[in-house]
Amino acid sequence: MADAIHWIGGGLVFAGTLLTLLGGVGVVRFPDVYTRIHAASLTDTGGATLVLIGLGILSGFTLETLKLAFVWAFVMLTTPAAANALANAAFSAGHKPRIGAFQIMKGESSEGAGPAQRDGGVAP
Amino acid sequence: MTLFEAIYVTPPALTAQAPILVVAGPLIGASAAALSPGARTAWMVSVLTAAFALWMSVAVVTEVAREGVVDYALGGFAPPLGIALRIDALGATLALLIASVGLLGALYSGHALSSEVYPGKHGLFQAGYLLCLAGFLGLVFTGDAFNAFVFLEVSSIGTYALVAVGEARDRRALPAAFNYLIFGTVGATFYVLGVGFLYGATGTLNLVDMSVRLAALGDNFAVQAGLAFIVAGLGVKAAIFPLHGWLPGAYAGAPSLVSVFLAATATKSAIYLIVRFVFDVFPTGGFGQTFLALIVAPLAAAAAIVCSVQAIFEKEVRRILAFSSVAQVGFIMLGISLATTGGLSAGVFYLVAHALMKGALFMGVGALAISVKARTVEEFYGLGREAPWSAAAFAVGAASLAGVPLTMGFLAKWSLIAGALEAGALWVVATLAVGSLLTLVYVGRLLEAMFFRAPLPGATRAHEAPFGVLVPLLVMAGLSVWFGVDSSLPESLSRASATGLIGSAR
Amino acid sequence: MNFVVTHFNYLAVIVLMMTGLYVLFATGNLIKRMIGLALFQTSTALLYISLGKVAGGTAAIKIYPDSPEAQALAAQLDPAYVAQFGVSGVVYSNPLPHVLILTAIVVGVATLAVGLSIAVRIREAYGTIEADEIEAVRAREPGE
Amino acid sequence: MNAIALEASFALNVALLLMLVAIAAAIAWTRSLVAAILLMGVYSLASAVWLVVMDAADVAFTEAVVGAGVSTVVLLGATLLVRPGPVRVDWRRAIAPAVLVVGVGALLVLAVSGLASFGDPSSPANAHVGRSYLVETPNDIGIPNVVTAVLASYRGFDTLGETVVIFAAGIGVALMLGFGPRSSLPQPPVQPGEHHVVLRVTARLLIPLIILFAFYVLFHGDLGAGGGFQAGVILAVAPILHALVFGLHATTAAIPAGFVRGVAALGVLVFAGVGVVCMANGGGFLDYDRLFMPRVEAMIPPGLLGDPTHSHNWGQHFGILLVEVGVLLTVSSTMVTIFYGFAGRATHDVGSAR
Repeated sequence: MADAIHWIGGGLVFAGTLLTLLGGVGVVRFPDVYTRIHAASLTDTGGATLVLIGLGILSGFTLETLKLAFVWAFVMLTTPAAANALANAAFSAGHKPRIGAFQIMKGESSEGAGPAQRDGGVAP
Repeated sequence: MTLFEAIYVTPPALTAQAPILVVAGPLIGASAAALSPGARTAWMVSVLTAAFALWMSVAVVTEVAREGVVDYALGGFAPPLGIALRIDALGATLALLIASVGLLGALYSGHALSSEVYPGKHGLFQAGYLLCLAGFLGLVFTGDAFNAFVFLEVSSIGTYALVAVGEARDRRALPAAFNYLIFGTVGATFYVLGVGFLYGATGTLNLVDMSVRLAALGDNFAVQAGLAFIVAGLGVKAAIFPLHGWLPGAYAGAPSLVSVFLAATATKSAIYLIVRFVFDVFPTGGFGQTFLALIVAPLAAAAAIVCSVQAIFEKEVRRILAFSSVAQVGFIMLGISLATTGGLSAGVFYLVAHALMKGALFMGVGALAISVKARTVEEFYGLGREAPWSAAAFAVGAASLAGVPLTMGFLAKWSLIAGALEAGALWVVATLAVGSLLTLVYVGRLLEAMFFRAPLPGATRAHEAPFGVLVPLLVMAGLSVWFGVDSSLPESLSRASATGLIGSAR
Repeated sequence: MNFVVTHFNYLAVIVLMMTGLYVLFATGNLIKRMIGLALFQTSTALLYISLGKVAGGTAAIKIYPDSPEAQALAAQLDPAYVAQFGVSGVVYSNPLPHVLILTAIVVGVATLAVGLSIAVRIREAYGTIEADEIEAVRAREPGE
Repeated sequence: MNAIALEASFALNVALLLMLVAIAAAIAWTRSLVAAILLMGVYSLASAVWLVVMDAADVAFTEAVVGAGVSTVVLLGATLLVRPGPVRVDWRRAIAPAVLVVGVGALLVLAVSGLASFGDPSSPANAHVGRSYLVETPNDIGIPNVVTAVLASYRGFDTLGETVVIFAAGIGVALMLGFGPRSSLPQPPVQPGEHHVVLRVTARLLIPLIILFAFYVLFHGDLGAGGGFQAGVILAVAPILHALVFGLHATTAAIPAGFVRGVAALGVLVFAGVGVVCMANGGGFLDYDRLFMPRVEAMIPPGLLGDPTHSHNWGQHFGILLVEVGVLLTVSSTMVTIFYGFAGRATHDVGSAR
């Protein structure tokens, strides 16, 4: 029984880390701001959820479980909101999506379309 | 000490708490100054606090004179566990010096500040000034290596901003303050690093406990490198020769109150801590003194010559004085690195003398600058006739700097030479002679500009400084003369400091 | 080689500190300098923490010796080791460096804030935060 | 000793340190200022993880809050204000620092050769005063978290100094950025963009929670990682978040800058005041055992903190709590002052929610 808990909990934590790592790869590989935000925020919440569930299983049902639940609630509340704010800021700063249905906009101006790789990175 | 016992009456309960009150008073005063509604109230809080700190310092000095060393355990925990204050004769001397200059500076700031700093900032400015005062006083009182770092930072962090506030008059204060911050923080971090090594080797932070354990430890790379880092780190704060880069800009750019206070106290408290580590914490005659003699002394000699020459070629009055400060720190360190009772007490005497004369000089420049925004030597032409009292006080400080008889500077140089001869260090005497000659050149240039030159055509005419500025200025200059005539007080204090640190036998 | 293993932490921390010091002095950009300074200070903290680590220790928050947590910790260690270096049955790491570093971190952030505020004012006064450009502006000013 | 567990922890330690070295190298390497700042935040987080491995839970908490939080925000704020170009690199400038760094590094390697091995329980550092704290705290102070006991009581004077340093930083930033022409300009009226609904709703939800959490951290400092400093930083996040989402003007209308500076001074007064009260009751400065007169201490019900049979050091408990409150006041208001300073300087086109 203890072994099973150990393996299931550890496996969930491992899966969570893997997912977060994938998100990191996505941030590097995706072409524009929006897809990058998407990759980072989705995998962050998902990865954190998996890790927290795994930790909850590992720690058994104690006060720690409650604290982990609070952490989970906080992550679920803030990460999507932060992603939303980031996307909003990117949109107001004139960044345009490169892929998907908005591709039509690509022809208008290529200046603001690139991922935010300008040095200094300060919004214009 | 009879002088003090005569003027000083205080309830014994207060005397027992005097060491901590010296430090905690200004801390509380700083909060009060920050809370005070107007510029005038802030100034009054500042003066009252500084006066209280001075009163308590006098109590500590009398106590030290009676008992030798005063210990004060904070929080009711015995030293290796708790933090303790430990005040020896040198610490008490410096506290007296710092608190006196602090009070004079606070009095001086009543008028001087309003011409330099935006009135809405006065409350915070005075708070910063009092924090700086508390930091320096804490630095010379603490008996704990890490606590010293905390006070080093208390005194520094506020000071960086206070220097930068000088940008209202001269925007070069900003890069100077930034430079000061970088240098100062690297120095403080080096100090922490050194303390870390000493802690790693001895397991304690209390200086007394540390010295006992170091004596038992013998040679160890961690300990030796620790001392090197401590001296290097404090050397930045003390402006020991190659580490003095921050000083000229900071002294030249800061508001005059800050220049006065820094010039008189900042480098001194760092020198105090170096002395404390080398002579008190490290075993007598051990690595510490070798380090001082082989590395610090040559640098100090270089400072005495090179920076005096730099002072000669400077155009701005405050920068001349600042370079002169670096050179004079060289003189002080030369005396201390002799590591004899004579040399050490001469170094301490010189330190006090230098604080008083530089205080008077910077205060004089500040007083003259109230009516004329004079900066360069040319702009000082003829000020001697237009503002005779301020100029006279400035001249007294300058005479003391040059070592004219009947001033404290003369006695300081004299005792330094006597100490060097006694120790048989002829090269120190030669350095002193050359340095003093160079000092004479730039001091002569300043005095000539003030008294023997006609004002430049079209220059604004100066007025005498207001009364509130003149009084502290004249007191500061007067002290240089008073102690030049009757030097019994600083003499006895510096001798007690030296014997307290290395014993009278050597 | 043995020295490298037993003192690995210290050596790594030295590399970190020196990186910070290098960043501080090698750049003329004032904000980058502050980053270097922060790196240097943070890394110095790591030296202290390394000094205070006790092998097999736990955080210096008291655990009752008969609690399951304490027993789990003790089970990993040799009883003789616990008896010699533990405090009532539990081996703790040294709390003193932690306290010192808490203070040092605070001092670090205070320095950072003041330094950056001065840098902002320099930008307003000189229009640049590159040390050599400020130097060039200053050289053109009178009285220099 | 169970070698496997220790070796696993040592391997983790080595891995994290190598990670830190890599991040530090990247900071030195990058020419983008923003990248360097974000890497610095990553460095702080990684070092916080390392600190947990080193059993320094309190320090890890502080480093995560300060290094990764406050420092990054302040650095980014300053970067917004100065709008720098890329960092210029000149190899000629790098020679002298490189030589200096190699020299100092060599001296440091020499110095660490005199230290005891890493993790040695009998090294002077771990055997002398550090161990005494662990042994004496249950009797002297009576709280579980030894770090808090040392911080607030044994070395309370250091902590007073630390509070004052923070206060001084607040004064410094206020002197530099709090006054002057730009900050006194009227703020542009806030235009609530309709697409910021998510942010606004989340912020409204979060702000009370953040304040609650700050007080939890404050009062939990006796029992676990936490204390006045961390709590102060967390508490400061609430008004900062409010300013970011609802506009600085709305926040300064509710909490004026002068009031915040006053609270910072008040915190120092509370801390020092505790010391003075102890002194007035016949003890030394910050001697919490004398915080209450015996008459008052006798009135405290013995069962207030659970176990009535156990002897309580009431003075120590309340003294630590009071000074932590002082630290909280100063730290949180100074953080807000620093934020006001930097944000008040900003020209309005960089305001975030506008």
